[in-house]
Amino acid sequence: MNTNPKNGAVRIGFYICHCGHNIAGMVDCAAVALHIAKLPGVAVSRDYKYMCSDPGQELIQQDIREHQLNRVVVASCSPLLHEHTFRKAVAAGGLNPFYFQMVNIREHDSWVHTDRAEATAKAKSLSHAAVCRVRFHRALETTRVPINPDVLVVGGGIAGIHAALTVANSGKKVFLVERDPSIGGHMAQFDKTFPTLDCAACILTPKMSAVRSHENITLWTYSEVVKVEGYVGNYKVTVRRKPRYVNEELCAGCLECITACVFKEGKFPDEFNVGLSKRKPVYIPFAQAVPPVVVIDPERCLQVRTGKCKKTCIEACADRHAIDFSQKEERVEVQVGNIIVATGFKLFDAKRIPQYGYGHFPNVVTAIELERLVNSSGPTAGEIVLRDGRQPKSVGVILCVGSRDLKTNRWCSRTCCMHSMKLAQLVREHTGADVTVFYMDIRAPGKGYEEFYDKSLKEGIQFVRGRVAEVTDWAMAPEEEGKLVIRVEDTLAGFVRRIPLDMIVLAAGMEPQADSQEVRRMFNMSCGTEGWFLEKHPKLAPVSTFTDGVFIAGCCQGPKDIPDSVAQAGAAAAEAMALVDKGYIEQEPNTAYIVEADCSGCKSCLPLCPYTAILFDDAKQKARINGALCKGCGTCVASCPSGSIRQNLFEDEEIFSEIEGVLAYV
Amino acid sequence: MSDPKWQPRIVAFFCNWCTYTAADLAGVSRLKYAPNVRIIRLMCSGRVDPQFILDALALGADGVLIGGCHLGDCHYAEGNYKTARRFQMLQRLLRDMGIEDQRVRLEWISASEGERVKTVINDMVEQVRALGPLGLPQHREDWDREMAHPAGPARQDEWAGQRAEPEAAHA
Amino acid sequence: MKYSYFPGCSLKGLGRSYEESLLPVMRHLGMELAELNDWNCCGATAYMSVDEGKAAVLAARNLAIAEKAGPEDLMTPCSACYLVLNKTKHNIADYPEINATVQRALGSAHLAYRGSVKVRHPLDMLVHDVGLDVVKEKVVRPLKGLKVAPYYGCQVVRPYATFDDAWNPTTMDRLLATLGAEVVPYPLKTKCCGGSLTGTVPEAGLRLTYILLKEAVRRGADVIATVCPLCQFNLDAYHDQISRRWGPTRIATVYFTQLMGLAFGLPPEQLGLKRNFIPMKPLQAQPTAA
Amino acid sequence: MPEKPKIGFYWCASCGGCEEAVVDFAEDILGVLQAVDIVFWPVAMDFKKKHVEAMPDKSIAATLLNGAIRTSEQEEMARLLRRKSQYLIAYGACAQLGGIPSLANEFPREQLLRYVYEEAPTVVNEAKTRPRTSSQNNGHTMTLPEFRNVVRALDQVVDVDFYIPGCPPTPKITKAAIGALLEGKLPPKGSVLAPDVALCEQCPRKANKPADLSFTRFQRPHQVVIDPNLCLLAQGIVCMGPATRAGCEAACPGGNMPCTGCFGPTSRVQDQGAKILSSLCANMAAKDDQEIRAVLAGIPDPVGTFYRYGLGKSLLRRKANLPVETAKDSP
Repeated sequence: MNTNPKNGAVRIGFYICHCGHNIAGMVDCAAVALHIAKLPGVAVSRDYKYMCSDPGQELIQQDIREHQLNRVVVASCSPLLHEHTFRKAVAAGGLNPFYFQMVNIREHDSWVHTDRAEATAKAKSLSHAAVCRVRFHRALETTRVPINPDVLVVGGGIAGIHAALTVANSGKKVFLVERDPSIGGHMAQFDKTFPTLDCAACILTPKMSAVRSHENITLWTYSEVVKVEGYVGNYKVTVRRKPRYVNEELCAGCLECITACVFKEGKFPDEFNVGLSKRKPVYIPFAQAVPPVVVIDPERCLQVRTGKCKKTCIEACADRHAIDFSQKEERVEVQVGNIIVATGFKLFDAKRIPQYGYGHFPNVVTAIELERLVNSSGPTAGEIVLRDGRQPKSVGVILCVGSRDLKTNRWCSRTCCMHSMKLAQLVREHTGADVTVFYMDIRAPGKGYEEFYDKSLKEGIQFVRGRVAEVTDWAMAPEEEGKLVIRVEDTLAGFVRRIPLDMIVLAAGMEPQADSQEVRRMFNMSCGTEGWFLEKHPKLAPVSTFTDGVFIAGCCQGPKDIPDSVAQAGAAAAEAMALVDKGYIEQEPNTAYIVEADCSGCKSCLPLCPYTAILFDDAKQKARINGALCKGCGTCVASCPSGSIRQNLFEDEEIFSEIEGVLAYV
Repeated sequence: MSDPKWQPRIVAFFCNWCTYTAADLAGVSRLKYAPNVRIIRLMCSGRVDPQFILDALALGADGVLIGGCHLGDCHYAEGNYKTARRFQMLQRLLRDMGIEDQRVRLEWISASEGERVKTVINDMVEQVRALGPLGLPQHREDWDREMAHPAGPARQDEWAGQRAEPEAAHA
Repeated sequence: MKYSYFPGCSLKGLGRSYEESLLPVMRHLGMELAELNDWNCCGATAYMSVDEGKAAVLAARNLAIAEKAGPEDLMTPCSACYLVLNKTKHNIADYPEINATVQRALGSAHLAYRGSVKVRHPLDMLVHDVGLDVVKEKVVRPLKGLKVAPYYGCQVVRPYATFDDAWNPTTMDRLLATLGAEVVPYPLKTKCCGGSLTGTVPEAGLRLTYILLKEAVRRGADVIATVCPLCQFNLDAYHDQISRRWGPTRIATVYFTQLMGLAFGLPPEQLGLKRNFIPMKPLQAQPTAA
Repeated sequence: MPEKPKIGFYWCASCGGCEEAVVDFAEDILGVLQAVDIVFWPVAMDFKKKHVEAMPDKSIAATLLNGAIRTSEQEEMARLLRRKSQYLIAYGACAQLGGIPSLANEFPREQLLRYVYEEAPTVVNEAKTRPRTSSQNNGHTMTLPEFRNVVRALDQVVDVDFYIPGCPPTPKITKAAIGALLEGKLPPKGSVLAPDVALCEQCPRKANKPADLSFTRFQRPHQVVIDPNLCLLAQGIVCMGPATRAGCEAACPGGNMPCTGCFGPTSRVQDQGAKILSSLCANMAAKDDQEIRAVLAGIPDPVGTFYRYGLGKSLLRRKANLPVETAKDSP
């Protein structure tokens, strides 16, 4: 029953949803329904408790049949939430789903206003506008665009690794791009993981090797995405592959070249050990690196910098010929259907809080530095020592360094409490030192986390509640001589304390990556003000973004721990796979089109389209729009000087009537 | 014109991806702002035909607010640059036509800036309130009173004849 | 370089030796200072804490006459004056109510303040306007071997860290090093000297002074250099009481400008050094400058 | 021999160019006269208002009325001719859109009168005499029409059947319209009797229009030596052609001047000025506010440029904050 309203009268069904109290609490729904009932063309006007419920949708379908409705308007929540639901209901009732218009009276009305009369008037006016608009709606068809089954994963930390493996295990091809020479991310630097204290390397390394050996995964380390074009299902991505001056296929990871390097000793800060050890210009990031091949640092290597070196590395590599100084930066293009962004975080720079003395006092270290010290493959082979080699007898851990702080970052970094308690336990275990944790609140909300906190207490770790004022080396009492002193207001004891310590650990929080803005733009994502990538819906679409086919996982979305990162990575993989398995994208039919007879061929529209969807037909001397390329922004429609470009779902007369409707006095 | 019950009426054109979503976020966050703005959703601020703005003013809006993604952040790459350019020319034109700058406002509000939706709307409502009504439909009636037989309304209700009998019901 | 100069009460009384050393040093560097005609009390921190509005009016009168007289840079050596005038300037700019009160009051005295005056500290001017290289050229008698603890006090970089870091200011450190002195690391450089508590709650106030002195001695300093008249007084005047309570911590506290004067070879007797309770040890004998 | 259809012409607030356009029929006017009787044409024939009043209602087949409605007399004549005519046709840009006279809607009446009667450099009027709607002279009462506050298009005063656009309409479209009228082949009421497509379609320069204009500056015709072949927009000259209805066969671009928009918008556009503004601005190259401002400075008078003929029928119609003055001398 698909009445063409051009041949018959428009019969509109109007439904206003109470949404429980969400709308009805602020809007007099019955009054709105009565008001709309009086408008021309309205055949049915109802208010109902939950329109999105099955009975609510059923109501629409029944009315379409019984009242021969050919237009439906629902006033409820945001169309971004339920437009889809109601279009389906309208279709189930036998109408073309695009004979539907939705009115947002929850997010844009009942939730944001405090005066019932005003809110009701606004609901009437918005509904009025929709009723005016829907008369002009036409039957439209969605188009299906096939989806490229390959998936790009950006970032090779635990989130990216897990996402890549999940997608690859389902039989789809994955391209995994990592900026650093090895995958593994921050997790590879950890010694143990909370709350189980299982070894990070033991659980991460197998996953890293699985990535390398997976037949469906193409791994590009030391590479960066530089350009993203296209749209869901059909992205074209350009990846810059930096020269590592080592042929990955040929290098056996024997590390002979490192021994042979003209630099006899490591001279440059080792990134993986956060500068606690030195490396040579040719190095392997860490023992379990994937790919397990060396890399040559172009900033440090004599040959790369000056072209003057004995090239002992090449000699050492002998007939493998893996070292290749002729490598140049390459750009490769890949076509994928979906993208998972898992670009992670960066640690807060503790130097930004000078009163904690990081960078000034050698024995003030960050948590990640301590993590490397505890690690048996770290620079001290697992010995926790002060810079002078002594073992600390007392260690303090300061929480919320660069977190929950209006002067630096407002957010809670979520992992530092647990991470610090883990380090506290490890320090006690390794050295028997007294450990004091300085905290504002202990946040231990995960599974087994509170128990971990209890365990820390039982192990004799001291907890002092207070924001540390400063770390200093001025001494008041003899026992403070030669120590670092923490001055803190102990808010439970109620006085200012001075606590002398040997070593102080700063639990630096998480921050968005320095280039998160550029990355966000490249993938057409949104960002919160802080710089974390914005999910499409904080609850119901936590790994989707506002760009279809681009998903986010891990800490690039916000601080989180390993289990949450992995869960999110799995979710992102599932979302991508769901699209791939469906095989096609249903495109919203909001494309622009040109009525050929109306077009004068003035060409004004041609340069306006960023997708080059507008073509000029030289034979006809008219412009034409390729609907498959059009994304439906409507910029050309607004610009056509003779009004000859139109847009499905956003026709001029639809918008003009909406304007008229919202301004009608109610 | 000094109707004590007068409230500013502002028509807003918000782009789907940033500002409309930010307004949704303001709602989800239960921020409270002035009820005088009526939001019309478009896919991109680039779809805001200057005709829409003039039409809204002509039909009785006291102000028009256009919201788009920040420059460089447009979901469609460059739509908002077109808006920014049109806006400057339009504002000059409106000035020449006796319409104050504060009545037509262009704001870049990203999807995460729910708070900004609130402050911009409150701010604009207060500015427009201070200016008083624009009242173009009323002006038009006043102007036409000098004619011997004033003309009818500017736009006819094309569907006025198709009135069906409505049924009001409460479930 | 021309500046207006707001001495405030301290530099005419308690901190006279600050002015006595500051003016010749500035003159020596070719800076022209014009003392503000008919200046009044800045109100100090005490008035601010009683009535912000009236305190702002009092301070703003100085800004208004400085604006009228020009140039717009107003040298304010006393830390309390520096803070109060800066705070008033900010309050006038940020709070329309305060601005209205101030302008109304100024108006009744046929004055107005547009907000153009820059309140400048001599340290800021010396390091950023004059430049350490120029200072260095004037040094004829380097303070070689003199260990100095640089003490800034609480007010010059807080809350307005306009010319230096709030947590770890270094302008005076660099200036003293330019003079040839050995600057000892002094972590208490911005800690409280006790302020007016030394007079009102001596137990608490003097303890703070004691901590500063003790740490300076502990760090091996020969002298503490300061920028603030109240700090100088607190650190200099209470040695007998402090040593009675906590033991001796004998160290002299002088104005950084006095050290500059010495390094510039200005006659020591004209630098107000004789006003100290704890006199500064004579400088090491050294070969005459070439 | 059946009676020939009766035709009327009338002239309201306009320059007279539309009358000239009829004269431009040249010898073809004879053909028209073969087919119709002209019963009213004040500029050429001696018929008076009273003759029209005496005609039965609807007895004139069609009246082609040119000019905007600015005075009480014009309004009265428009109503009279509406009553007497089967078809009332707005002839020319002023009747259709308000025309150049409607640019006066940017100014208050008092300012206009003061300028014209007192301040214009060529005026000597020490007594500051102004026209009055009624004055006494030697015991006679003399009247003049009232000068209204607002300039109106014809359809803002009376119902209009068809529109013949142009400033002035070309003989060709006028003849075509008369032909259609005589043959009874008329489009739906309210139609504009010209092609519903933009002028570019007829423009000889269309072939020489680049695909991407990326305006970096706008210039006025007197500031440049205009290339006779290249698209005018490509030379940075504001040409209203893309936003203007075709029908003139690009007379102005053909004559090396830009289209100024006299044929009005297509049926799909409500506001010609807004549309050309939208198109021109969207096609600019500038990205930051300063640059945009600098480029747009090349269009010093947006209202006069974009609404040269159409302010009366634009969405805003008249400067918003203008008063409605009651003439001091009218009762």
